[in-house]
Amino acid sequence: ETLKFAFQGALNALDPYSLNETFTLSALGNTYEGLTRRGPDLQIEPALAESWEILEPNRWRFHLREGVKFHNGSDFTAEDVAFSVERVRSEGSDLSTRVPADMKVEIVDDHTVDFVLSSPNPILHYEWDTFYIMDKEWTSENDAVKVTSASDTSVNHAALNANGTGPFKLVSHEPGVKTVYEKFDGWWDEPKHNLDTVEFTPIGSDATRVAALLSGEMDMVYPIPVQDIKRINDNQGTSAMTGPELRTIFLGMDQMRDELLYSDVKGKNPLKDAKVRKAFYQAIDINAIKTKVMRDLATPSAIMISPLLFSRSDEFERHPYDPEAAKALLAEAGYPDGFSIGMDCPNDRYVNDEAICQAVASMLARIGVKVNLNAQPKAKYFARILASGNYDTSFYLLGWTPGSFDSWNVLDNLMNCRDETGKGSPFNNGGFCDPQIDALTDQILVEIDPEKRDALIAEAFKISHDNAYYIPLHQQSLAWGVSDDVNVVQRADNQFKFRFVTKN
Amino acid sequence: MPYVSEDAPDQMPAAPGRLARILDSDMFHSFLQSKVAVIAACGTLILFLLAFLAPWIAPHDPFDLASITIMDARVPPLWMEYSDPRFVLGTDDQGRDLLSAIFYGMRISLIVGFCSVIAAAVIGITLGLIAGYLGGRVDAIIMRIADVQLTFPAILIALLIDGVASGIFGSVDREVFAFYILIVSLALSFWVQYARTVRGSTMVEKNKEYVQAARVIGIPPVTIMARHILPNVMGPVMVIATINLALAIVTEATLSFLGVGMPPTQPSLGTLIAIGNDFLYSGEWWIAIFPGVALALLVLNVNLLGDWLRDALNPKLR
Amino acid sequence: MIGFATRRLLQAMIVMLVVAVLAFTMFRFVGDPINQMVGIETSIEEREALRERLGLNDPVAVQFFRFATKAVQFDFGTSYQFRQPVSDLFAKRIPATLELSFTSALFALLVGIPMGIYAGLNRESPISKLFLSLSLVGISLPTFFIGILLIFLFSVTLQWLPSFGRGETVQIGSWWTTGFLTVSGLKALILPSITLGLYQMTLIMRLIRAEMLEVIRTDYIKFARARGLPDRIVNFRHALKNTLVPVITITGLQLGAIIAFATITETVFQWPGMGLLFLQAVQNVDIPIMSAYLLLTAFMFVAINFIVDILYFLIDPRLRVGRP
Amino acid sequence: MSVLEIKDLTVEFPGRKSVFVAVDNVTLSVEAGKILGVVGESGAGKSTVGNAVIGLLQEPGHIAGGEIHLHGQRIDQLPYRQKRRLRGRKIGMIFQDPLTSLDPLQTVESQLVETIRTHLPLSAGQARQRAVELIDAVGIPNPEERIRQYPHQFSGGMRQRVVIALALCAEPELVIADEPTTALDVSIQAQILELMKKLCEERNVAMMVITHDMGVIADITDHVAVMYHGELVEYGETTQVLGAPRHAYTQSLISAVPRPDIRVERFPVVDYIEKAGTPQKKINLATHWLGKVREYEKVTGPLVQVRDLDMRFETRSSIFPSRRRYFQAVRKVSFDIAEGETFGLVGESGSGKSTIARLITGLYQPTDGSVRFGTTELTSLKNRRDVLAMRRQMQMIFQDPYSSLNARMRVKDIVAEPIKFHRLASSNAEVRGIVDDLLDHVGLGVAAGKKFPHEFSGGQRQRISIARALATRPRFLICDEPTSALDVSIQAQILNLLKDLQEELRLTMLFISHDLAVIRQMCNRIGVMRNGELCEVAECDRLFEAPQHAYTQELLSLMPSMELLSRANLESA
Ligand SMILES: Nc1ncnc2c1ncn2[C@@H]1O[C@H](COP(=O)(O)OP(=O)(O)OP(=O)(O)O)[C@@H](O)[C@H]1O
Ligand SMILES: Nc1ncnc2c1ncn2[C@@H]1O[C@H](COP(=O)(O)OP(=O)(O)OP(=O)(O)O)[C@@H](O)[C@H]1O
Ligand SMILES: [Mg+2]
Ligand SMILES: [Mg+2]
Repeated sequence: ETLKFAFQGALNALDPYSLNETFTLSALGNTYEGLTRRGPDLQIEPALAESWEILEPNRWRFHLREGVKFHNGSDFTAEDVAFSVERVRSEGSDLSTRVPADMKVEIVDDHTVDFVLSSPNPILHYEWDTFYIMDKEWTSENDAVKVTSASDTSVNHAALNANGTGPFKLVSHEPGVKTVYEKFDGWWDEPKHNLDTVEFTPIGSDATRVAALLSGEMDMVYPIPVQDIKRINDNQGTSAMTGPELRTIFLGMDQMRDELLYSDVKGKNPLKDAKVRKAFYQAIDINAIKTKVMRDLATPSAIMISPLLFSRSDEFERHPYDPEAAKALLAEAGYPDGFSIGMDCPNDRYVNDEAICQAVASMLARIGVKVNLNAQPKAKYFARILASGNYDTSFYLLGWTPGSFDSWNVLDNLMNCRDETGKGSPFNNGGFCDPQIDALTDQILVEIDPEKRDALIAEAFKISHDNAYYIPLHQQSLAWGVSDDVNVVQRADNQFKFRFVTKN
Repeated sequence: MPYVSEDAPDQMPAAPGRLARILDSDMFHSFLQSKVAVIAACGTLILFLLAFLAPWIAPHDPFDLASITIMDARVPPLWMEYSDPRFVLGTDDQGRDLLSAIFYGMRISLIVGFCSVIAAAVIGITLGLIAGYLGGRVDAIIMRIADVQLTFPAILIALLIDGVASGIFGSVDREVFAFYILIVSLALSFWVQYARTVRGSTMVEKNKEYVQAARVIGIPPVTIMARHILPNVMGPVMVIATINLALAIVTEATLSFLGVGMPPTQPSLGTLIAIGNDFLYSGEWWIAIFPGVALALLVLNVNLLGDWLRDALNPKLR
Repeated sequence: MIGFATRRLLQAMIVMLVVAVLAFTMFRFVGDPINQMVGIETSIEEREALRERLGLNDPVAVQFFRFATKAVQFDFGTSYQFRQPVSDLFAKRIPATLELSFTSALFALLVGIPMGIYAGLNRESPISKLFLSLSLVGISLPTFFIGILLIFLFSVTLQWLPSFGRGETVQIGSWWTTGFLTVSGLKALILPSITLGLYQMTLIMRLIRAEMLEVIRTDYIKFARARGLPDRIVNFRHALKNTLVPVITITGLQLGAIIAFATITETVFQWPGMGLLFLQAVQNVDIPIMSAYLLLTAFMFVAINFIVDILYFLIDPRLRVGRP
Repeated sequence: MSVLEIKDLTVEFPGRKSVFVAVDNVTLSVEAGKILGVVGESGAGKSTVGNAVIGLLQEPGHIAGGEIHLHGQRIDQLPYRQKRRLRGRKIGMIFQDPLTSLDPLQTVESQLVETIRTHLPLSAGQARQRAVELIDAVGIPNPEERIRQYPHQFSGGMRQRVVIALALCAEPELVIADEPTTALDVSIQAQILELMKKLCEERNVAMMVITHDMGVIADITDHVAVMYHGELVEYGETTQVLGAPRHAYTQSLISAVPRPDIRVERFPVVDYIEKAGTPQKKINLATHWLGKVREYEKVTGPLVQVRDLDMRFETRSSIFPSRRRYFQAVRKVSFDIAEGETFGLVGESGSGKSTIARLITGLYQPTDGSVRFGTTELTSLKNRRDVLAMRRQMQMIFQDPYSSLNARMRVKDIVAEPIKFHRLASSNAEVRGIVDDLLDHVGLGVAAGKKFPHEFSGGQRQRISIARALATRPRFLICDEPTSALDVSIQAQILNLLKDLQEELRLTMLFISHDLAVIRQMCNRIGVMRNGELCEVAECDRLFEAPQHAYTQELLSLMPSMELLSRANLESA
């Protein structure tokens, strides 16, 4: 059987370490495999490693699977693991955070490796499902030991070819046009899929992607615009799959500068005042956004992480929508007539991002805050609001998925103090600084007891919630369009794995 | 402007005389003769009025964020189920009254469209006449500038101008600059068409005997270009200009999406169509179709008027 | 003539130089390439290191000089997003774009010219009025809108034609792939060509109509009729030829534009051509692609306009006086 | 049996406020093998009759009444397709304005070949052969090579002959020739007339020749129709009409024909005036604005000095210099014109007369040689202001009046333009006055100012261009066939005006014409050109009485006979 599917973006890099981005890793995960993998519900499963144990707090032992072959026929051994660890943290790798820089690899025998850490780390292997193992011989034979990097002047063999252990081999790859995979007969696992070939085509235009599904040219397309879900469901032979996604969409506010860049308030920064931030928070009618903009395909969120990834998330509740209270808070803070503020928003990054911003702008207008909305494509947007643009924003919308599926990632990236250049939490664009959260973050990193760890996390989130450092909006939903002929598994991390697919 | 006879300036005395002259002129007569022209003129006038009187006649103010609510989003037009009597043509995805949004959006589109087309035409015609008439090195320089210009699509020009403008003026109120940025970038990306067309035709015309006669009379080159050659090369220019109007309005929307135009809270006609485009499959067709119809009507009327004007300016076609 | 061509070649180089300079001053307004090249979690240090390695921290002049010295050796660097040499990418994309442009230009000319003549000769005929109005409606709607309507009608509802891509292609020689030789390839060309050619068709049709209206009232057309020449000869050989100067000017420009900037059509139909590549390059701030692309475009426009200028001379003997 | 019968033809040009009746109830017929001459006042509707017959009236003109029959079949109401089949094959038409009748973008050959092949079953090669023969027959030298050229590379007379060849190439049964020989020198004219006569006799072709050249009428026509103001005022056998004209207009027309045999002070003018609104006023140049003296630098010696002028045209361009072809249009021409003198230029059609005119005005750059105006060397002028200053003193009336008028300007604006640009009047009102006055003087009437050039007849257009040239009050006027399309009465009026100007203001003129009678009356000295060379320059009377060069002698011997006319003159006198 042949599976044809389309995604909105292109598969640009085939080198598994050159781009840390969901779709790339998802697509490469069909040809390459890591030591671990994740099942349909994101639970960690053994893959190239049959099992692992923590021998000492600082020493992890992995027992590698025997009889595994790469697509080119060579055997998978501990050498390959050691090589891959070295390669993934070499210069140019975008996945160097997958392994600690000072971790040592000790090859015990051909199918056993030890990883020696400098300090204990309970979540060392959390992201190893996307840390793909490469073949040492193939890589060195083809002069691809160096990681493909954009600064390369010559072509890296690994950028256009792939040699993994995964269930599918790469047949052809034309970047931005088409990629063809073929079933790998020598795969170590029992295939649950019934595919022979898979064809991937990037289709950038939403409407065209949906049309390709509706017309039967495609078996599966993703993502699909929320407004087209009904049509896809109504259409005979296709249906939409929706499910919660891990990404949290939130609003951030400049709390670092003494004067806002884009505002008519001069000489002070109203957003440094928690009352103002709370007023913003309470002015936003999240349910309206959910039903009208997101067509119910969103889960309003009170914290900065998906409830799927944090056990105690149900303890949090959003500050209620209450424009009157919001107005009162503004007046209390000294802005009875509101003020004007510039808002930055991407218009091609998240689901209905611009529409959400517009809705927020009109909700804030009701409490007297005049929002000057500047919606831009992501290239310009990120160039402005991130460190490289000197955090040139007063009020912005962003989404975040913790790559490790863990709250520490959120705290570390978004909630710690930073300096002007971004040292600290580089994505804390608003630059608020709460030493308490910083302290908690450090504790969480080394705490091994899950229960205690979660308590610490909850405490940190509570501080953020009480101070309205961020205004979390929702977790957007995944929306895939699928032909009734195929069965697919939709994982919350938005990865599409061919090995779960059957077609009749 | 193509050369029109001296009727008006000759008539020095009071205004009524002049008006009477205009009413009595051949142009006006041919206008009244042409049913299409009258209809098109009325149509254009109505659309202009709707656009520029929008604040007074539109039932809502769609640019006032405080007055719109997302809860009104995507209400169908009056004659459909689930409609809302407040919104005759329904609402868009943000809950803006579509009818009002069309009026307001048309104003943006008209200003941007007309200004950029006129600016482009003026630049292009001038340079085209000079290049075609003088030829030689001047021609080569102008045309190579044109080639450089052609290489940069409106998107890039807009990004450049936007960048430079915010570099110079800092982060001031974007809305003020948005118009200028849009107009300048569109004008810059369109002028080449006029310049090259006019140049080509000028090269042909300048060898004709009436131009040589003008030269013999001793009329200076600038006047020859403006009074003799220009009216004779205006035909294609008017075709391009009237068609470009549509392109300019649509391109404006594209630029706005790239973040260099009007903010999304003030959608133009083109932007409305582009927004509505996302809702075509989902059955909320009115968001795209009504602005689309408005734009098509506008373009149609302007083109018909242009057709008539072109014919009327050609004495042989009257 | 040879002198004319070499002069143009020299001018082309200057044009390309100017384009390159302008492009380099422009790139910093397009966005930050680094964000598109790394995952969002990548640390600031790593971003800075990458920036340093790419030389993006150097002054614009240095970057430009580096680019220019390589470019004169036809080395346009490696694409940031695709991590492939820009020249390879172009080689793969050019056939798709040229075939689409060719087809849509053909459509624009084959429909535009006869309809323009017809409408010019039959000013009052209802058919010509209908056609003129319809084509206006067609161009007053944005390209993406038209594209999607066509897809909706012909792909989704009727399922006659594919909604995206080039269909099956056949490899000819070492680097040309063609969709002209397969049924699916030809089918795939129809919708994008119409979408892309609609604007040019309307423009050409209206231009020819307007010019025809003037030309058919000249004495030489009257004399040609008085000689009893068949309408075909009068209309095409005499009248049409006399309308051609503006028409070929515009056709040349539009041809250049559809080869270089068919971005929206190529995006809507996921046509794997240069326009799509360029749009992605702009979106992803892929500076090597953009700069090489602009150079190529500049050269193409100079070349097209050179050909147009030559055509002027071929069409109009009066222009040959004192010329190359 | 008559080939063409026109019954009660009325043609109207509906204007906005009134309907202009260009042809009023005209009844005519042309018989096979016979030639009908149509003469009459300029603007009388002669060309309109021709256009009506072939069904190509310019819009909004239309046939308002009457019938046209060809071989007894009514043709004015035929459907388009059938009408088209008549054209070319049955009716050959020579339009009055030969210079705009040729498609500028096609070679003469391709226009001829396509016409021949449309009507005659010939192969491409045969058609080409025939085309070459025709071109040869109308007297264009070197036809094999010439035929491959484009119309703009032909001289005025040559283009006219190409048009004749085109009209005759499909062997039509009826030929309508509208001023077929205006641009031709006498020898070529004789050749063409001979050709036409032969056609009538041998092929039994019926012919209608519209002309104002009484010599032509006398020479070849069997019948004459005289038109005045859209009406047919006299119609009869040529000998009768010319010999014993009945209508007063005819009589006065004939009496105004200029005489080549003796030199008179002023041209006799037509005194018959009816309906026409503009009685000829005698200008008193002492008070009139035309007479205002303008200050020029004084020159000693000749005003215009032409020295060794050479002009070479590239007729075939090629990458390789060796394959380029050139045509030497003017060869080492030198002459002087003194202030206040009229220098006549006559000669073979295509001999380079117009080219010299254009070289003097600076429209062409000479390949070699120089033109000196006063003390200024024109060919070396680079400064634009100097050029403009020169231009103001020099004016030219183009050979082809129609294409030298901007079709998009009203006549009054065309005439007003030089006045405004040279600031010859102080106010708009004054400009208007001058324009009206000028239009009046060339016999167009004030009302003409509001119209556009295409609304005029051939002769009227020529007068517009004369009015424009006079508007600058030039010091030196180049007239290239200024009166070729004018009937004798208007011609007299205009030439008299020029003479007056010359006498009072010492206007200097270069006068190019084929009409030897006019030349004789107008010029002080005459140059005779042939093949780009000036073969003889002599005082006017000396040249006519004792021509030196063989070519001059041949030219003079071919002057149309005036016997019939002189008799009429005598009778009416
Ligand atoms: N298109 C037009 N519109 C209005 N009036 C016209 C038009 N064409 C010709 N006329 C008028 O019709 C009259 C007759 O014109 P026609 O060309 O037949 O004159 P003609 O006898 O041939 O004169 P000529 O000897 O000067 O050529 C003229 O007075 C002219 O002004
Ligand atoms: N642009 C040109 N290119 C080539 N040959 C030309 C060009 N202009 C004129 N000639 C040739 O030069 C010669 C002289 O032309 P010119 O117009 O001066 O003749 P003319 O004496 O005015 O004749 P006519 O009395 O017929 O008007 C002709 O043989 C003509 O074919
Ligand atoms: Mg006439
Ligand atoms: Mg001549």
